[in-house]
Amino acid sequence: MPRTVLEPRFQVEYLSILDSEGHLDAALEPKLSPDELRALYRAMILGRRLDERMVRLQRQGRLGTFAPIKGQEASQLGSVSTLRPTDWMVPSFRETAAMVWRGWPIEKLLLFFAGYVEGGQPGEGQRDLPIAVPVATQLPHAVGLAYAAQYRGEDAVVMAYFGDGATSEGDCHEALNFAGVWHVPVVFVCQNNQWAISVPLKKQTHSKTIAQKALAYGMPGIQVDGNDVLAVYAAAREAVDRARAGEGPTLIECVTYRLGVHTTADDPTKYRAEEEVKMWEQKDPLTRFTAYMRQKSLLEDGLEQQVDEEIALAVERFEATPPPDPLTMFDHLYAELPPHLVAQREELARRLREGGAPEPDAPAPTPRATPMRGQRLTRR
Amino acid sequence: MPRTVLEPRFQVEYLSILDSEGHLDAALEPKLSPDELRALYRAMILGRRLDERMVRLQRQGRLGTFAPIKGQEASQLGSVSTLRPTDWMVPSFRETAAMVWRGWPIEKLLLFFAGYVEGGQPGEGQRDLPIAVPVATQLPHAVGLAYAAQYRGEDAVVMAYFGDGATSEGDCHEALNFAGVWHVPVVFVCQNNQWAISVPLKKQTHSKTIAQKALAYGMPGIQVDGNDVLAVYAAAREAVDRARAGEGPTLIECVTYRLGVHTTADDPTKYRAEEEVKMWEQKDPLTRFTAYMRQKSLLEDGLEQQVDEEIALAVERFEATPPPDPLTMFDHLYAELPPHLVAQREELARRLREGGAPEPDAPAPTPRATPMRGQRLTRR
Amino acid sequence: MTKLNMVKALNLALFQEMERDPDVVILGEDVGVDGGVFRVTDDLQRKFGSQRVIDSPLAEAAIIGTGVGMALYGLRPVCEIQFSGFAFQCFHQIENHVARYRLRSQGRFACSMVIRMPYGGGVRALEHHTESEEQFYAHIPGLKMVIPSGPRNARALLAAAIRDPDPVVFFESKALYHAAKEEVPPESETFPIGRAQVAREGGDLTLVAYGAMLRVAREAADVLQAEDGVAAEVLDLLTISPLDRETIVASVAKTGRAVVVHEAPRSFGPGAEIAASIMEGAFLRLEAPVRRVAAHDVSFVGFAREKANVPDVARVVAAARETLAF
Amino acid sequence: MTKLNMVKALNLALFQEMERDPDVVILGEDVGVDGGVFRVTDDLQRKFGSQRVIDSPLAEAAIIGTGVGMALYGLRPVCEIQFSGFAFQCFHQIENHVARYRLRSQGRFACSMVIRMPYGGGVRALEHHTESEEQFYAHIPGLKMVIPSGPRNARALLAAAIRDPDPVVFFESKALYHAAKEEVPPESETFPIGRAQVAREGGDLTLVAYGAMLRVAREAADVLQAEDGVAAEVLDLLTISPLDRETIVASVAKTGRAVVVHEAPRSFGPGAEIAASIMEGAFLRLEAPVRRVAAHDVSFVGFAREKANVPDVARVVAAARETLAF
Ligand SMILES: Cc1ncc(C[n+]2csc(CCOP(=O)(O)OP(=O)(O)O)c2C)c(N)n1
Ligand SMILES: Cc1ncc(C[n+]2csc(CCOP(=O)(O)OP(=O)(O)O)c2C)c(N)n1
Ligand SMILES: [Mg+2]
Ligand SMILES: [Mg+2]
Repeated sequence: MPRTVLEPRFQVEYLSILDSEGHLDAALEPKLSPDELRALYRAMILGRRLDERMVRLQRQGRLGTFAPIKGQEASQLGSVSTLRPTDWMVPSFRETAAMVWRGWPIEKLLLFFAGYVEGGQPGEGQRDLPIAVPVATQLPHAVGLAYAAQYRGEDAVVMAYFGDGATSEGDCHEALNFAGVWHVPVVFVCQNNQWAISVPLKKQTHSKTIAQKALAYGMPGIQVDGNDVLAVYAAAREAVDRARAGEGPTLIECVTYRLGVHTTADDPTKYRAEEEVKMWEQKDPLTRFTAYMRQKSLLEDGLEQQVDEEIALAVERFEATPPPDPLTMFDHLYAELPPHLVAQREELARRLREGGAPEPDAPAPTPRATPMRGQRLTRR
Repeated sequence: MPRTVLEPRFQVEYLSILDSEGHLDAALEPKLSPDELRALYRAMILGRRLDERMVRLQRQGRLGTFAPIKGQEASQLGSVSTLRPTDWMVPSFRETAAMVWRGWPIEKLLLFFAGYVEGGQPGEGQRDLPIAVPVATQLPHAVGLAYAAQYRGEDAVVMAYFGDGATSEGDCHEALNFAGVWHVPVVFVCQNNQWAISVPLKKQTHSKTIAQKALAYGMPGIQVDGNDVLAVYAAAREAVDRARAGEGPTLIECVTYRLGVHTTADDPTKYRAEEEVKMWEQKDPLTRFTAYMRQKSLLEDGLEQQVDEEIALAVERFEATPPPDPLTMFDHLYAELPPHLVAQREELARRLREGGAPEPDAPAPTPRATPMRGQRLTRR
Repeated sequence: MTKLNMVKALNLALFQEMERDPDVVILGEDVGVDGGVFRVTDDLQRKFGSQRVIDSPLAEAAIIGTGVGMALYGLRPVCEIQFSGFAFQCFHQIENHVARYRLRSQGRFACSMVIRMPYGGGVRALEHHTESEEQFYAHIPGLKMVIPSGPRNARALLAAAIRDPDPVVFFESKALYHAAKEEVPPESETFPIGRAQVAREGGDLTLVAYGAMLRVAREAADVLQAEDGVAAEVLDLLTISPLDRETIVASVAKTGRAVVVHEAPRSFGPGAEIAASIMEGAFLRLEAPVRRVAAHDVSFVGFAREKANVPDVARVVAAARETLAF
Repeated sequence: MTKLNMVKALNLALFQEMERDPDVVILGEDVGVDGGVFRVTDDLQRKFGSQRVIDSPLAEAAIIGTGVGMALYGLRPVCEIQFSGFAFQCFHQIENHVARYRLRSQGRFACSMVIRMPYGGGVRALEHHTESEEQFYAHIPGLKMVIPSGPRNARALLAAAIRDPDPVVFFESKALYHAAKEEVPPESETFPIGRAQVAREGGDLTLVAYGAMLRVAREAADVLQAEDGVAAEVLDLLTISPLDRETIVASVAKTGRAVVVHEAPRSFGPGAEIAASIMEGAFLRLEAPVRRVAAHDVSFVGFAREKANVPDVARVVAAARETLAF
């Protein structure tokens, strides 16, 4: 049946600059200074090493469940590094590397995953939201922040992270739609790591790309090689600049892969083939970026040891955290404690005084297995 | 910045067969028999006349709030008429004409809007869901029905209705996404009547069409002239056939206009210009279809009177409805009444016996204003 | 003093708060040009512009979710959900985020926002347009839940809610919107959130009510006075959560008897908490079990049967008499 | 008889119900290949195919909403919500539709479906992975709300829920999943929904509990017996709604004293309904106010502080002693 085709027709672009063979498209290479490149590279190494350390801490029972980032360093750092401190960063639950870049102390992140609410506290004036556990629910917050920035006449940009699975949630749709209508400065960064726990992308959506979902909101969408830190940077740079210039939101799909477990409670051998992982290991964002840095003669000696030391010091500080005071659980619920909570707090205080209350459950910083190098027992 | 453009590129088509000037694209004209055309035409007249009658009933206080359909008859009937009785119809709250086509007795619809829960009861074996008031929430139901049909190996197709405003809801997105992934036989019919109460389409979404939202779900989408019953029929026919053949879901955007109030509680002069309404009155789906029928010599004498009589008889039956028995409010909550509700029912029964309970509020069938022609007082 | 109905009184509160504080913004479906389907935001967009009075797309979760983002930035969003029956669409944003942001960020961020919605029956409406869902919000730690009973306290409590550092869910009875006019002082006024009011003093029995049920309780007290010579004390909760247990318990400690009235379904409803709190606080003074007069445990009855479902004066009087005769 | 933990017992119920009735389908995030993040649906997709055990996209509202559609068609969907903390995403589908479809269609359609979800603390988990939200479902007319306390009743109640003509929200305590093994008969077994069980008889005091708190109540009863010579009767509710008031009231009419224990926050929680129902049903037998031992009214405390928040044996014993000494 012949019909009119509506204009404009739609298209989605794919961006890759530094591929897994190390080939560089010099015309597209972003103009980053050696210092900027070194900082980015260091952050990627730190992201990887911290992740590995955290998995060990978790296995020793010193952290609760958390979501490792291995393989997604380029997606996170290529994008977050385009932000200014006055911009906002809205994470999901798998942005450790990006959060460290934004200034979250490592020991705070460890505390967070050790079950301390203190770990969720952003620094004074820090324009980062804490980790959001319910998938996609943080995306409308990003749009609201961007609206407020525009309302106040400030040029802050908001960058929001989410996964491929998150695109199925109603909140993701509503957030993108509001951002489109309000034309606010948000950059939506979808880390398409191919899996939502055990569910592969093809069971998540029938659309070929996530980038094309932008068409539903009259918003530019682009797909980038998410293991190519230069491509992610370039796409994010453009989107951030456009947002700051008042030209509205962008959806960036970073095609990447979660090389490790979904969370430390997950067993990926149940649902995915070893070969697939192997295949993606060939595309490791670190390998590629290391080759690039080597070629530019920007590799620093001893970087890994430096980074490991930084991590070790943070773990020490984490372990030195005093056991939590149960009474502070009431502290930040309301601006002022209402009477019924004053009563509940008093009752708990009485129980604590009388020894009737259980030991504060501080299993976290306390090593459960044999102490490791650079680790000491919790001070009490 | 040059980049690779991903294939395939996307496009959305627009379908129009009989335009508001009465021009017919004979090549696209669907092959409907004279009887089929007459049935369709009669349903459109009935839809229009019933709507007008219902507005009057509401103004007299004999119905509560309801949503008139004036202007959307072609969108509803062009689509619903492609279904078999064994197919499923999933309405929103503005599908009076489609519901009557599907066999809902008019007096039942009147009862529904008169505050009688009885009015929501589909006929025995009727494959229609009752009216869904919360916007977009019915769409996942449609997908579930379609899944179940496929699961059972039955070739039933599901047609689901919703408005332009509904496309903003998370449920709409989730339903379309599930339908895409599951590849189930659903036809999504969006009646884009330009307004969601006072909110115009451009404040609803930044995408140029609703049809293009299908691209986000890897699903075919088409935009049709929703005031052109032949175009709606053709697009729906194709989508229904495709669905029945196991070729998955389709999104159809019917571009139409709500000529009347949003609901009888609404005052559109607050938010839209008289000229806009005038402009759309030129495109009235009835005028156009009448001209077509005249040209085909299919117009029947006395059709309007016939239809009015049918409506009048239904209104009589509606008015003859006995006042509701309050005790039946417990009837269909659970398959079997649990003890606490048995107690509540008994308590209410006692109050009713002792005269302590208020008169059943049966303001509905009871005329509040001067009785009209063809109307009599409720039998009690 | 001018006499205003509740719609106008709420509109006045919004207007004055917006004048006072440029961070106050309004967000919701049809709140702008249309002035809200009940006209509570009437004329505000004309006065303050479409950047401050925002006609949102039709999506409750994003209304609340973007409201959260605005609040985290420092604005004071007043979100309208068109009917309380549609607030379950955003319930996850309310429970997961609105109620928790201060806690989660350990005080760095706050969700100082108001979520307004019309609730309750009495207006011949469709399904999801007549329900009373206060219980769901009252059980969420971190929220405050307010239900005014008349134009003056509606205005004063809405102003207080907007200034409150914590998130407030604000229910407005549709039945009360145009029910009666009341003197409302022209200058700005706030009432404290968390405080119940003694709407009528009495020593024989305590009637606890709020929202549209206050009138029912008051009239029941009139009947009891006139027909039985019983002096009922009537409490108007105004805030459901945090519940003013002190005022409730003090009254029942005096009267020894209580009847709680609400439009929400009875089981696991707000009356249960009130009854349990009375038992805990005034057990030895109780002469009779606390009675609950509530809607039946039925989700929807249709307006043709609504009067038989929602508490009325006769039911409250009957419950009071049984309590007195216990 | 085989000894099974609760995960295996639930898996057995699902397996047997799927064998029995081809209309039973399973739907949720990661329920297929992965067997559910807690392995409750382990191996079922291999046995019954991916059309019957469906790995859905990540969207709770659509999981429930499509489940509704399947149920209306006549299937018996068992929907899994991965954690109860994420069920507010589909709360509108549950409240607006699951609970109402039989009523709305006046009996033509029914939502015979089960909504399973893990709830509660005790597993060192993140926010939204430790909460107890039963109150929200208990207050919705049209639903049934079940919480088993051990492998055997979990299995028998899940089978009953799947066969029930009405929608059942089925909470599974994460803390109990691997807590203990119990003899579970190999042949299919159902327990009646709506019926509480006397888990231990006693005449001095009634402890009302359910889910993971049953163990706490039982151990408190042991302590009371051993240290105070007090015979506590322990009730295991099993069904929260419809609440088995008859069994509760009968017990308290006998003992005159009651303590209710739950993991949900205290205010406006399930304990309020239980306390109010006891007062209504056994007022003249009550020797002391019904006490509630519950989590504090705090949304999230982090697992480092969790033990100080969730009721433990010492708190229940202390509350029981105060009740006995009243
Ligand atoms: C609303 C909600 N539903 C379910 C979960 C449980 N859950 C946590 S992560 C996850 C998968 C997320 O997939 P994706 O968005 O692709 O992010 P990724 O984990 O791959 O980074 C699920 C189902 C959750 N946290 N929130
Ligand atoms: C979830 C929900 N939110 C709000 C409403 C109130 N409401 C009823 S109809 C409507 C507008 C619907 O617009 P659209 O989808 O375009 O359908 P139309 O009314 O134009 O047919 C609104 C906001 C509702 N019924 N449900
Ligand atoms: Mg993923
Ligand atoms: Mg519309």
